[in-house]
Order: sequence, then C-alpha cells, then structure tokens
Amino acid sequence: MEEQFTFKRNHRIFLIAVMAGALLTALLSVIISGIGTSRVWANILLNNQFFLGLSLGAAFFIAVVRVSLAGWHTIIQRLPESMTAFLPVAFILMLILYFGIDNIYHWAHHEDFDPVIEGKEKWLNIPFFFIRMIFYFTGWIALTWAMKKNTDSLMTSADIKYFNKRKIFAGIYLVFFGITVSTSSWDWIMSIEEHWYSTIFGWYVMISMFVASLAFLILFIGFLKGRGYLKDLRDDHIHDLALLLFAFSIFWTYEWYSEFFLIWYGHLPEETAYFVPRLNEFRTVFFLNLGINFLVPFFGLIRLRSKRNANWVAIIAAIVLIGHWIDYWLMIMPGTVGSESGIGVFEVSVTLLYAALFIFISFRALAQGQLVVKNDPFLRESLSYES
Amino acid sequence: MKRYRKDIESGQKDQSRELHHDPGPGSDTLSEILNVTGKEMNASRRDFLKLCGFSLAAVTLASCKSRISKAIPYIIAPVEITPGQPLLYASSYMNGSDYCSVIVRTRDGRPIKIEGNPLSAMTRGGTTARVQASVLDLYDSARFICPLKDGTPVEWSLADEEIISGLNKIVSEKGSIVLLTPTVYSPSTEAVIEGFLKKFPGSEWVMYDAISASGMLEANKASFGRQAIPDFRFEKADVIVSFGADFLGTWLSPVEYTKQFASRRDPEKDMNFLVQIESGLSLTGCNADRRIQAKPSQEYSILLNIYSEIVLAAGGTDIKAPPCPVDVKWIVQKLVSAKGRSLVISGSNAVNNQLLVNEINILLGNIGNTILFDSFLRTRRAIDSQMENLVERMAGGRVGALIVWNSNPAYTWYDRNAFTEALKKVELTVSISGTPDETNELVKYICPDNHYLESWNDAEPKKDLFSLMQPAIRPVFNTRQMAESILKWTGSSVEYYDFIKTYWSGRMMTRQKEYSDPVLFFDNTLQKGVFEPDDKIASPLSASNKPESSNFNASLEPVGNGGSESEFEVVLYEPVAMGEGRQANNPWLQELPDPVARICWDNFASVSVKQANENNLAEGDVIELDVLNLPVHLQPGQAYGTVSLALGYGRRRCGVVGEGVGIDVTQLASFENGTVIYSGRKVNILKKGENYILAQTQTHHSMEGRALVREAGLDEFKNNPAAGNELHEYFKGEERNLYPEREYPHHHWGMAVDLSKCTGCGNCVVACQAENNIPVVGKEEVYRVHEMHWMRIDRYFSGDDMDPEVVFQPVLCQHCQNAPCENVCPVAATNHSSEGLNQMIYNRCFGTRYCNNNCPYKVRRFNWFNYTEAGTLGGNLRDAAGMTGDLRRMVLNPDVTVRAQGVIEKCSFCIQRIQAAKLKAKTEDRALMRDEIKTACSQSCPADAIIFGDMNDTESELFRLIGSGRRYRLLEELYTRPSVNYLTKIRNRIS
Amino acid sequence: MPAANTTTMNDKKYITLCFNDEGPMLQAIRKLLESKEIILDVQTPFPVHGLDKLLSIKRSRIPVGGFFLGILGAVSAFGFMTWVFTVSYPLIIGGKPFFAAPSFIPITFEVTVLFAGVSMGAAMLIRSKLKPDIDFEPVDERITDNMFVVLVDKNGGNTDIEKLSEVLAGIKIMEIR
Amino acid sequence: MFQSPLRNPLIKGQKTYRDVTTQILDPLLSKPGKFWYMGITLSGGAMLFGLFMIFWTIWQGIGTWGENRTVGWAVEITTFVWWIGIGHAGTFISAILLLFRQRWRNSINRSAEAMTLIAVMCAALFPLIHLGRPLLTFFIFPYPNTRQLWVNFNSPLVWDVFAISTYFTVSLIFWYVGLIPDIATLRDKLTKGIKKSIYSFLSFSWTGSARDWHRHEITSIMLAAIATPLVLSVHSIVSMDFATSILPGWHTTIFPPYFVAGAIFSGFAMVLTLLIVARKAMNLEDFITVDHVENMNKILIATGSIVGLAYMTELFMAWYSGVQYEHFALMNRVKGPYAWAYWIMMICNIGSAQLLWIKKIRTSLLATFILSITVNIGMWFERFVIIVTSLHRDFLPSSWTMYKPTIVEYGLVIGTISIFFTMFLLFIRIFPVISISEEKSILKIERACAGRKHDNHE
Repeated sequence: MEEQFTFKRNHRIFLIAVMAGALLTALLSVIISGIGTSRVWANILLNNQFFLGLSLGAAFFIAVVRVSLAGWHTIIQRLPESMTAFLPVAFILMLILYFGIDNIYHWAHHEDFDPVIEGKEKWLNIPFFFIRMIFYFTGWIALTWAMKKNTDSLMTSADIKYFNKRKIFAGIYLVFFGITVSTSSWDWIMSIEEHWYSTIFGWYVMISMFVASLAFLILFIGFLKGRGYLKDLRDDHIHDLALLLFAFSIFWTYEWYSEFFLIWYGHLPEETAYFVPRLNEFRTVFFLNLGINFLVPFFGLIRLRSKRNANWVAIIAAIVLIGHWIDYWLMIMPGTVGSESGIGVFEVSVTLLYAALFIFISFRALAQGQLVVKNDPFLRESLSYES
Repeated sequence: MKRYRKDIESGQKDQSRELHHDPGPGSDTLSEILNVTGKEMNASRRDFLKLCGFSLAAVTLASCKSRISKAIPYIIAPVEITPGQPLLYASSYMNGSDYCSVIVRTRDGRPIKIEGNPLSAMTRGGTTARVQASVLDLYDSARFICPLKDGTPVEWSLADEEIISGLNKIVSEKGSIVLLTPTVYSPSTEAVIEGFLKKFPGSEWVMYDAISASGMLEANKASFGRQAIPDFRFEKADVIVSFGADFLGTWLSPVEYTKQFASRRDPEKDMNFLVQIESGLSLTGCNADRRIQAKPSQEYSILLNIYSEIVLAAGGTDIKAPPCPVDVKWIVQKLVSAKGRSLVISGSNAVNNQLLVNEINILLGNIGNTILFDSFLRTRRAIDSQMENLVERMAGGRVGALIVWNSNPAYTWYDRNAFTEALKKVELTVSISGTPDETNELVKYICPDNHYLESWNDAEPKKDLFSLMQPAIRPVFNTRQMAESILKWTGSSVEYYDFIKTYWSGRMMTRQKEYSDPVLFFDNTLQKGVFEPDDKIASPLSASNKPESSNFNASLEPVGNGGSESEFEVVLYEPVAMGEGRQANNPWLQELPDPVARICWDNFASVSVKQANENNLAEGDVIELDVLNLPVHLQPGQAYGTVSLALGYGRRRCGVVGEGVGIDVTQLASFENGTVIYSGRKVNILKKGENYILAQTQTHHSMEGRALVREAGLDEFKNNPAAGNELHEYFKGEERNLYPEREYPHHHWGMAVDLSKCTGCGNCVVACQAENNIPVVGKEEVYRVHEMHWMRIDRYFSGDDMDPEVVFQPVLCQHCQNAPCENVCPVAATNHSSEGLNQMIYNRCFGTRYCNNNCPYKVRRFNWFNYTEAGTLGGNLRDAAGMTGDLRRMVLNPDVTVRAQGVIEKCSFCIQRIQAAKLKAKTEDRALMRDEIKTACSQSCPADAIIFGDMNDTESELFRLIGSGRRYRLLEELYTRPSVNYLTKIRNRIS
Repeated sequence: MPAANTTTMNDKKYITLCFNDEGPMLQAIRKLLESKEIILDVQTPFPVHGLDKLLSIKRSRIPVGGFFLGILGAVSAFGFMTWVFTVSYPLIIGGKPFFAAPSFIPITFEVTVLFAGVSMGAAMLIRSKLKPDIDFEPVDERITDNMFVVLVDKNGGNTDIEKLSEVLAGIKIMEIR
Repeated sequence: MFQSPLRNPLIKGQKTYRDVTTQILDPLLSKPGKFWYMGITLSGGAMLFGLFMIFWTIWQGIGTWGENRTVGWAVEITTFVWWIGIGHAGTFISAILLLFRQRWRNSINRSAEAMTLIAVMCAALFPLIHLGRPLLTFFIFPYPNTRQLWVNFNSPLVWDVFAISTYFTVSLIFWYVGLIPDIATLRDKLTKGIKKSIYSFLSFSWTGSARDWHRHEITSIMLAAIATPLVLSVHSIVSMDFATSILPGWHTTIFPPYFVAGAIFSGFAMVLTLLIVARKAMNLEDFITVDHVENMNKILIATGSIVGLAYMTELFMAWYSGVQYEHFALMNRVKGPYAWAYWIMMICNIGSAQLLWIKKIRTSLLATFILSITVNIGMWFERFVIIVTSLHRDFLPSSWTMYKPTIVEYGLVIGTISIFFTMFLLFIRIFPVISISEEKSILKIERACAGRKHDNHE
C-alpha cells in the first residue's frame, strides 16, 4: 500500500488561474465600486485570520490525537500536517497589516484623549503588537515543522524515537497554542473594539478555528477519495470525523452562548458595546451565523447514517466552513468597516484568492512524501479501525 | 405643609370632642389591673414578662380614651378611633432641655410615630434622632407603674398625704424645701411652681441642667446685662466661627440651627462659610468648610488672638496676646470682611471664654444682627453655682426636703458622690420621674411622672414662641404628671389641664386678635400646636447695657490651663444619640451608630491616629484614664494630645437595655470659677493589656478613589454647575440598552439627596426604623455585621488621617430600573412595580441571600436570626433589647409587616405611605397632590436634604433637582439606573 | 423469553448448547444458520462482538424515540416558560423583557436531556421486557459468568440433540441438553 | 480489533472470564476487613457531628454562620460548588471517554459514577440548608397554585435545580443500566437467601440475551451521547450563579468552560484518591493498573492547565479591561486580606498539575495520591476565593468587611465529607466496583496485548 499523492499539473494551473482571476476581480471591484481602504484591510485581516485558523486548527488536531495516543487517524495524518504548510505564508500576509494598521485598529492612531485606551497603552502599541506577532508565528512554524520533520523521518525509518519525539513536540505545541491562540485573538480581533473585553474570547476563536479546519479536512479527504486515493479509508473514519465536526459545532455554540448570554444578562455598558451594533445593524448576519454553525451541523449530522455518508458529511462540512468565515466576518467588520460593510464581489474574490493559495500550498506539501506513512506504529490500528 | 393642616383638621372633630370631656380619673384603674405587690416591684427585672403582660392590658385599656373607671373589653370601641385610620395630634416634645414641636401619629389609640411640626417657627418640621426615638420611651417596660414609698407600691392618696404632711412639718420647723428641676420653660408649670413656693414659705426652686450653659449665661449677664442665651441666627451669618460648639449635632437647639444652617448650604444661593475649631471631630466639624484642631486649653489663647487681631484691624491698641497655636489671620480677615454678617460661638462652659466670644461679636457688630436677644432661648437657664451651693447646703443638713423632678444629679453631677452623700442628710426626699434612675433609687417617695405623650402642657422654648403639649394616649400606668402632683401638694383641686386652659385664656388670649372665644382659640392653637403672639415684646440691648470694649480686661486667665503638653486633655462631649443619657434605655438610640465614629452600643476614648501609633494603641485597646478604663477608638481628625469621651453612657440604673452600656465619664468634669467645665482636664493614659470589642457599622473609611461622593468647590461650581460631576456626562454617553425600554406611565417614584445639605445627623435612620418596624439586633450582632438599618449613612474620610475631609452619604435601596437583585431571586420575591419601585415580597422570600450578593449598594438586610418572634420555628428568639416584649411591641407600625427569620428586607420607599395616600386620593376622587407623599426619612430631615417625589411630575421639586448639573447616581457605570439621585457636595473652600 | 419454560427439563421446547468461549459459539451459530435451524436466543456474559450482524438483529430504534421525546421536552419547557412570563403572570424583573428567551435556554436544555434520557432508559427496559422479579430462574447460572449459550428450537421434534451434534461436529461444545 | 504493540495491557495477567468474575466479586462476597469497619465508624461518627450542625443551622438560623451583611455566601456555597465539581468526573469518564473509545475507562467508570451520585447528593444538601427558611424549599419548584405564582426563570438558582436534578437522574439511569448485567452476575453467584432475592429483584431478570445486549449497548452509547453535553451544562450553569451577577470577580464570560475544566480536574483527583486506596484494599491492581492512573493524570494535566490558563486570562483581562472595580477585585485576591487563600489555590491547582508533566511523578502511586488530595484542597479554595474575596470588598467601601467561618460551618464541611465516605464505603460492599461485563468484553484484546508484552520481556 505505497500511496503517493501527485499534485497534477492541470490542478496547479487551475488554482493559479483562480488566484489570478480573483486578484483581478478584487482590484477591479476596488477601482470600480470604490471599496474603502478600511474595508480592503479588514478583508485582508479577515482572511488572514480565517486561513491561518485552518492551519493552526489542523496542527491542533494532530497534536491532540498524538498526545492522546489515538490510532484511528493515522491513515489521514498527513493531510492536516500538510495544511500547516500555509503558516509561513500566513506570517507574511499578517506582517502586511503593518501598512494598514491605522485602517483597522482605532488604538493605533487615536488622537482624542481616551482614558481607557491610555490605560491599555502598555499592551496595545504598534511595536509590541508586531513583536508579539513575530513571537507567535515563530513558535507555531517551528513546532509544526518539527512535528512534520519527524513524520517525514518515519516514512523512511521505522525507529520509534521519531514517533516519541513527535509526541513531545505535539505536547509542547498544545501548551504554546493554548496560550497564544487566546493572546493572538485578543491582539488581532478583540482589540478592534478597544473598549470591549471578554475573557472567553480567545477560546471562542480557538473553537471556531478548530471546527473550520475540521470541515476543511473533511473536504480535503473527500477530494482525495474522489480522486481514488486513500483506498483503506472507510466510513468508520468518516464517521469519527463527522462526529468531531458535530460535537465541536455544539461546543462552539456553547462558547457562543456563554459569551453572548452572560453579557446580555449582566448588561454592563462596557460589555454590551460589542453586541449592541451586532444585534441592530447586523441582525441578520448575527442569526445567520448561529443558524449555519449550529443548526446545520446539529440536525445534519445527528443521525448515525448521515455521519457515515461521506458525500453528505462533505456537504455539511462545506456549509460549516462558510459559516465560520461569516463568524469571523461578524467579529471583524462591525468594528472596522461599520455601516458600509457587506459581503460582495470583493469579499468573495479575496476569499477565493486566499482559498486557492491555501489549497495550492497544502497540495504541494502533501505531494512531498507518502500519503500514508507506512512505518507509523499505529497504522495497523487505524486500518483495522471500527467505530 | 398643606398636608399637615389637613390631617390635623381630619383629626379635629375627634380632637375637640376629646378636649371637652376630661380624660377622667386614671388613678385607680391600673392598680386594679395590676394588683402589684412589693415583691413584684423590686424584682421588676425577674418579672419582666409578667409585667409586660400587665402592660399589654394597660395600653389596650389606655388607648380607649373614653370615660371609664373599670377594666372593660375593647369591644366597646371609643368613638373617635376608626381602626386602621391614623390620628394625628400636634404636640410638643419636652425632655429636659430638648425641645421639638411635633406631630404624633397614633394608630388604634397607640402613638406609633413622631413627625416634626412644620408650623413651628423654631423647629420647622425637623426632628432629631432622639425626638424620633422618644415614642419608644412611652413603651419602656422599666417605667414606674405606680407611686412607691421606699420601693413599695402605695396609693397616690397615701403618698400625697404623707408628702404634704412632711412638707408642712418642715415648714413648721422653719426648714427649707427645695424643688430641683431641669430648666422649666413651660409657662403654666412655672406658674404652678410659683404657687407651690408661695404655699410653702422657705421653699425654693433650683434649676439644674445636666449639660449646662451657665458659662454663657453669666458671660452674657456681664457683657449685656442679660442672663440669657441669645437667639442665634445662623441663616444670617455668612461666616461662622465655632469653637467646639456642635450646633448641628447637640448644642442648645440643634434642629433649629440645622434648619438655619442648611438653608445657607444651597450653592445656587450664596453659601455661608463655617470654621470649626475643636479637639474631637464633631458632626459640625465634619460639615465645616475649614476645620482647625486645637486642644481645649488652647481655645482661650486662640480667642484672645482673634480678639486682638480684630482690635488691631479696627485700629485699636495691641493687647499683647500670647503666641497663637494656629494661624488666625485669615479667619480674622474673613470675619472682619463680614462684619455684622458673621457669628462667633463657643461650646465652652467657661465664663471667660464666653466673655471673649461676646467681645469679639461686639467688635464684629454681630449683636442685633446674627445675635438677637428679642426672642432668646429659654430651654437652658440653669446656673451651675446654684446647684453647687445646693449640694453644700444639703451636705450641711440645711435642706429639709428635696423634690427632684426629671433630673438625675446622682449620675450627671460632676461630683456624684458628694451629691449622694448629701442626699442622705435630707429628711424628706421625693422624686417625680417616670423611669428609674440613679437619683430616685435613693429617695423615699417616687411619684411617677407621665410620659410627654400622656401629658398636658405648654411650652415657651424661646421668648414669645409658644407651643402646646397634649396627650396622644391616656396614661399607660398609674402615673401622674409633675405639674399635677405639685398642684395636689399645693392643695389646689384644679386639674392641670384646666389650669393650662385658664392660664391661656388669661395670659395668651389677650395677645392675639384672631379668636374672640378662648375655647376656640385654645382648640385651634391645639390643632396647630404652636402659637406666636401678635404683640411680641422686642427687647433690643439698650446702649446702657452694651459695654465698652475698652473696659474689657483681656488679661483673664484661661480655664483649665497649665500642665505639660505631653499630657492628654480630656474632652467630654454630648453624643448625638445618647445626649446626657436621659434615653439610655432606648434601644433605637443605643443602636444608632455615632455619626462620626460609626460605633453603637458603647462610648469610647477617641484618640488621634498619630497618638495611637506613638503609644501603639489599636482599635479597641483598653486604656486607663486616671480613674476610668475605656476602649480606644482611632479617630481621624482628633486633635493630637486630646482624648474625647461621650457623656450619657454607663448608666447604672435605667432599665435592662441601657444599664452597663458604656462607661460613665461625668466624673472627669470639674467645677471651676462657678461653672462645670467639661473639657481641658489633664489625664495620663496607660495602655492596659486587654482589648475590647467595639460594634462598628463601617470599618473601611476611604472611598478608594471611586466617584461615590462627588464634590466640588463653590468657585468651581460657580463656573460650571456640573463641576466634580464630569463622570456623569461620560457614563451617560456609555449607556447602551440591549433590552426594550420600559415606560412607567403613571408614577415613577424617585428621590434626590442633596449631599451639600446632609449633615449626617442620623435622624433619618431612626425615623426609618420607627416607621418600618426595623428590629434592634444588639451589640453582639452589630459587631457580627448583622445590623438591620434600611437607611444607613456612609461616612468617608479623605486626605490626611490627622486632618481629614469628611463626607456623608445616606444610602438606601436605590430602586434600580435594571435591578441586579431582581434578576437572580429564584422565586421572584423581589421584582419591579409599575411605578418603578423595587418591591420585596416577604412572604415569598425564602432567604437565598442571592439578591444581596448581587446588590452593588449592599442595602439589603437579612434576618439572620429570629429577631422579631415572627419566625416559623420556636425556641430560637434572639431579642437583644426586649423589643418583642408586649409593651415595646405597641410601637409597631401596623401598616408594615414584621419580618420573619430568614427573610431579606430593605427600604420600600415607605410604600405603605404611598399606598395610603393613593387610597385617600381615590376615596376623595381626586388626583394625588404634589408632595402629598413623604417618606419617613425625608419628612423629618432637619436639613431638608432628602426630597421624595414623582419623577414623572415635571413641576415637582424632585424633577427640578434631577435636571440640575449636580445630579448623579451612585455607581452609574453599572447602568443599574437607580431612582435615587444624589446632588454633588459643594464645599465653600477658601479661595 | 425461554426463562419461563426452563422450570422442568422434559417439556422444554428447545435444546441448550453451552460454550465456554465466544469463538466456538460463533462458529456453531454460523453452522446452525446454514442448516436452517431456528435459534431462539443467544445468551452471553458480555456483548459479543459481531453477534448482532450474525443474528441479523436490526438496529434498535430507541435513539429515535429518545430524539423525539427530547424535542418534546424542549418544546414543552420553552413553551411553558414563555407562557408563564408573557401570559400567566408577567413580572418586571431587572428591566429584562418578559419574553427573556436567552434565560430560558438552560432549563430548556436540561428538560430536553431529562426527557431523552429517561425515555431511552425506560424504552430499553420495556423493549427487553426487563422487570424486577424476586425469584427469577436463568437458563443457567454460569451465563452471567463465563458461559455462552445458544437456544435452538426443537421445531416440533424435527431437531434433536443428535441432529445438532452432527451439524456441529468439530466445534468445541461444553454441554448440550 | 488490532492493538498497537506500543500499548500496555489494561488487564494484567492471562485471565479467564471466570477469573474476572471472581476477582471483582470477591470483596463483596467475603466478610469486610477491619479497615473497612474502622473507616465506617470513623466517617459515621463525623457524619453525626455534621448532621447535628445541619439541625442547629436550620433551627437557630443562618446567623450561626460567619456570613454577614456583605458576605452573603461563603463556605456553604463553596462546598456546594466543590462537590458538584467532584461529581463531574464520573459522567465525564463514562460518557465522554466512551465516545472517544478510551477502553481504559471500563475499569473505573463504575466507581467514578457511584462517586458522582454521592457527591451530587452531598452537594444538593447545601442549597437546601443555606436557605433562610428551609421549610419553604418547595417554593423553588414551578408547581401550579391558586395565586399563579411561578418561579423566576431568569434566576440561575432555578436553573441549578433543573440542572442538578437532571444530572442526578440521568447519571443514575446511566449507572444503573450499566449495573444491571453485573447485578445479574452477583445474583447468579449467590445461592438462595434474602440477599439473592434482593439482587434478583434489582437485576430486572437480566438474561444476557443477544437482543438485550444490543439494546443495552445502544442505550448506553446514546445515554453517553446526551450525558456529554449534560456534563458541560451542569457546571456551566453552576458557574452562572456567579457569572450572571455584576460583581467584579464573578461576572466574567470565561466562567462556564473554566468551571467545567475545574470540575473535571477536581473530579479526577477525587477518583484517583479513592481508587488508589481501593485497588490496594480490594486487591484490584490487575484491573486498575498504573497505566490507568497515568491516563487520569494526563487528564489532570490538561484540565489543570486549562484552569491555570483561565486564572491568567482573568488577571490579564482585569488589567486590560481598565475597569477599576475589576482591577481592584483581582488585586485584592492577589494581595488582599485573603491572599493566603489565593496562593493556596494557585500552588495546589497549578503547581500540582504541572508537576505531573514528569513521568516519574505521573506513574508513582504515592505521589499521585498526595497530589490528588492537594488538587482537591486547591479546588475548594478556588471556590472560596471566588466567592468570598469578590463579596467582602465589592463596590462601596462603606460595606467592606471580613468573613470568618464558625464551628458550624466547619461542621458542615466535615459532615458532608464524612457522608461521602460513608456512602462510598457502603457502595463497595453492595455493588461491584468494576464493570464485570465491560471488562470481559475487552479481556481478549488485553490478554493478547499482555501476552505480547510478556514475550517482549523474555
């Protein structure tokens, strides 16, 4: 069962074409329909955050299953791993924010005296902002790279030490990620509404990331299976992924409710500041977000049969993926673009651009090395896995 | 204003009927109800409950004011009482030198609440905590219930017989009879006493005030030839310099002065400027714009310096004043700049100090402007030397008979032992007082006096300012009021009530034109409660008795001087709650925290923080002051090297509640140059090992930089009405609503508290307690932070511990529109009314205390134990002050539920009053009138600092205040949207 | 359930095959199914893997019932609270709207779970006819310990022990009766 | 189903089905040892003390506690939350680990669930006795009445009632469903007698028929599926008792997940405390192996770290928020008069959990035992800190005060702890502490695994 994924030429061309087209339409829509700079930057931030999330979530997934010594995932482990290859690119894209920081963060350029912002100066200032950013990315890239490297070694040698090393790195990653995912989301999203704060915010963003990357992983698998790869992957594996998608969609709802409800109940002005606009101008998106990310996966995947049906699961996954993009949109837009924000050609094209890029890089990463690592000690468990 | 008239008129019919039949001989009834034997009397404590049983019957009986002589069931109800309908009687509160014109609210024949009488030109509807609490004294189970001879009950007839014969015997032996009373300012009583003196030749009348003003009286005699306390007009004074005179708390006539003072604390009108120079931090000191600390011994030299500065300023010759401990230049400037509009007063009882004060006032031209003698104060006229002299004569066996009325020298006289020894030498001793005290436990005959709510009387607290006292209930016990007794002994058969009427139709009738019929005149005066003659005899100081400043000898030696600086100087002061200790058996007053120290159920030695650190004294450490042991209280603002002690505590005999509470400190007073000196005595302090627990209701004194009490200087306010209140605008901008806005279309009750006016006197606290049946929990429970007061007054210190600024903030339930407490109650026992009230349903509450946890203002109170006997379980009553005794219970307001154990309670904006008024309006088929409803706290506030009303009523005073720039709400940032508004405190800082 | 007819040996309507391990039992069952024997019941100490497939027991519908009762619970809880706060006795509480939907979520959830849980538990007992019975007699005491039992219908005498033993020749049977 | 050679056997030795049955049932069928008697007398005695204090509280009133005007809740709610937290491990193990197919749960879920039920009972005691008028407890239920008075569905306390009762019921069903086959085993092991008839009554005439097993499995897995969100919901709702308020230090959005993590943290610690003793006393070392302990320790690390993260987040946000009350509340915890409690919490919760990163400690039974106890001490203080420090100095300094528990409150805490142990001691005498049937279902695999290990060692 030597399997090897080959990134076909026509796929490459197609993806590049998409990127080019998307870029073009984006630029056109800026020129023609005069998209405001803040909106441009907000979209860059949004997609940075979203696709970065896919990578980080994937890394989180493999880290967890490895630390908990789960066996079933072994057959697909290289997919999430290749999804992490996007991280360096995401780093560069994030750094680009430097040029548009004034258009996104009020704290970066406030003229009028504001005691609250003054109080946060120590944390919210441009140099420290980027120092932190660099710190996060170095950590993420280094750790994912270390894990990946050991997997590569497992392709050639059967030495258990690589396996153990990988496990250790996974553990370290979990700790690092656990901390940085909160802080980074405070930096990049929460500080958009610099007066507002919510302690759960970091964890909320993290779950959003994880669910999104699960959804993407499922689609990824679906694509490969469609191309005849992963012959040994059976419904049992799909079922488990679907179950995770189902469970964590509910968990996401739980986090969402915890945040919204406690703020709604406590009704303290400094906290309601976040939800007042979202419940007024953005009412539809607000409830759409909840509907897509909760109701769809909940009712879509509650039945055992639906969890074992690869195509159906893929459809749900696709919807959820979009849903979490909308979730980020709702986090970012009201604070940055405000009333004139919307989802139009520009948003779609920019997102397409990012998506194509992300897929391109993941595929390239996957194409290097075996699709299924044959020396993984858990491989046989995974093959004989029944749920 | 209107309201009172109405209510009084509504009571009028019954009134007049009530007036025309005499109360009937109450004498024999009670002795029939309680056939008390000596044993029971002596062991009154042991048979407490038994007695209460009797008392219950007694009150029930006494409350039906109809002609009866035998115990009869209540079924035959008196005509004038409609069950459930309050009756209001205008009357006067007279207790020693405490005077207040009041309105008594009775329910089913029981007086249950005292309100101020707004018609009185003197107290103008204000009261003090003591006046509020006085109704509870009526139901004091320690009261004498019948005449006693050597402690055994006797019939009145017998007692009278023996006393009269005794008196005659002494007259025949050319012995002297002395009638010892506090200052008597009731014209009729004075007439009665005159009659008595005539009847018994060689008899004389000595007036003695426990806390006397004889220093001032003598000084005024010397300076102005008038031995009288002038009529101070604080509202006319732009600059007030007070030397330890706590005129907002206790000095002479606090209600009157507070009214006057507060009327000048409105920053929109021109504010006065108050300088307080004192040792201990007094209530007045807290409200001063500038407070200067000085030892008592320094007062004189400061006065002297001020005097000489003024003389110099007036271009006079320098009189070489001794070096001054404090900088007085700026004070003098202020005074001089306000000539004729200033006022200098001193609380000292030393003649010399008062003489200097007079000289200063003369130089400042205040006489005739802020200091008038036309309508001088008559409530303190006693001269200490007379008392001293009396004690000497008694000791010398030169007094045959001593009749003591309502004064207690065995406790209040500085040399108590001398008095008690001397008393033994007196042949015939009679006491006329309603409750047991240290003096009447030594006398032969006790002829119990009525409580003022049972008595007829008239009063002239100030020259040509009269008021009447009428009974709101028939004597509860077999007692007889003092004048009645004197009349009897004089041999006159006339009832005192008729005596008064004849006196008035004789003397007063002629001084008014309104009424031609004396009966009509008397009745209407009775309804109003007060009377001011049309022909006031103005008596300005004539040039003759206005002395020349020159011939004033400034080289007088100050009193209480000498001794090294290292020593402590004692300052004895009259505490706001206890006064001179007359009401020591009153649980409400005992539990009322001292406005400044926030300590109740004790007196204590206040020392400065610096001093405490030096002698490493901690709060509650016991120290020895020469003869006494007291717990220490670290008092910010206490002058270094002084120790303040409250009088009125440590009663040895007064009833179960007050006995042994605190320490009696009177013996630290001294008698110098003819007056009793309360301050300046030098003592050594010695730290004892033990520590004593003080029950303090507030233990953290800093505002922690939170904008709770917002203040600004007058000048800042002049530039910007919202000065100091900038945050209000900011938070307004921050307000956001996730909920649909709620409307309160009909009424939206609200309140405004003016922090510039509030003096923190604590009147509202007791008023609330009386109105709302709030339990008394006792010292132990207060110490465990279980106190129950619905209305509390937060007191914060800011700045330096040695010289702090003080702010008071009355805090009650804020009746938030977004009330955090309502959200969390699992059984919806607290919720919001359609008129914006935060309601508390006691029956539904089962005591999770969640509401209290979630209340940011911590105004909710929990019944930790079965305090009220209303609990569901038996055998667990915790009644520290006998408040559940049958007699004490008579004071309960039937309109307010008595809360059970385990239930949360809190301020209801006196919803019973709101409902009553609404019902009244409904039955009279009219809309509610503006200001028809007043809460207990707002109604009797002597400073008019609390305004209650309907926030929907755009014409109301409340609405106006809410519009003002000074308005803010406590913890606005939480967006709880309280209905209670505060107005920033404006200080008249020196600019 | 055969439990009832195990009182006496002779009037049994079935033959009891006992195994001491699941392996042989599964083989036996396959054989029996091939030879069209009617298997009344299989009793084991623990859920033997793959047995359901073999006996083609179709998936129980208990979860479906649980789901719908859960829905019922949710609807009734939310409906009740809404009725109480908007129709029956609307109280102003902390300035919140009468219809304070977010506040209703926790209870709605709990009642949902309660209904689902209780109903599924009950359903299991009912469907398996499990009921308390003080003097219950199992086919064999050892079944709950380490014995695997297959009950084959005598099929009106067509099947008897001899026939079965030749059908199951070569399979390790502990007992056959 | 294949087992990776990396895995250690969850059941030691080459056991037969019979061995499993006898070894697990042995402690029940034999006479209790003297340690058991000592234990039951000790905890029973302490229990009586606790019961007296409960009686005293109800009779005399809440005033017998140290609570006051400002601190309306303290030790009683602290202990309530503590017990509820402990009560989370059981269902977590049996439900969530079942969904994640962690086979090692099979040997601990029974006792863990029993512990859960007992803990929840102990917890439920406190809301009852902390009422000012406990005789009116029924007010909390929305029962129809003539005055149409309903409860306030906005109040977290009402949610608590629903959450806890649901949690208890569902856990009980779940536990009992799993118990039925084992009771049947017990029934069949016993010869005639009252005990046998009781067990046969309790066994619901279980036969072990394939169809029944099928339904049994499906029901278990489904109950697990609904119990999973239930576990999260219960402590989330308990956390909302605080989070819905506006009190600084109480009102924070992170509370629900953070409380759940904390709950599982303390729950597992308690399971460890109990099992490390039980496996020795009832010689079940073969079924509850060091690997079991290590796995649980890993969960301690995870949950402990989440809790630690939450502490940090709270501290940071208190500063970041720029709200002076928030800031003060947290500073007051760190260096106020109750700082000692805060630091006990910090050291016991974060410190001990992080120690477990070291494999030596993780796999040492003694170390684990000690740490598991410190964790629960720490978790008790966590709740104490949250409740008392937030209350005793809130918005208006005028109301600030201190809180000091009285003997009565100590009595209540000791009382419930002893109730807990008493009931657990009774449980191990009545029901098998390990699920026999579930152990059998994995026996084959584990035996193979053990065999392989055995070979490797040679």
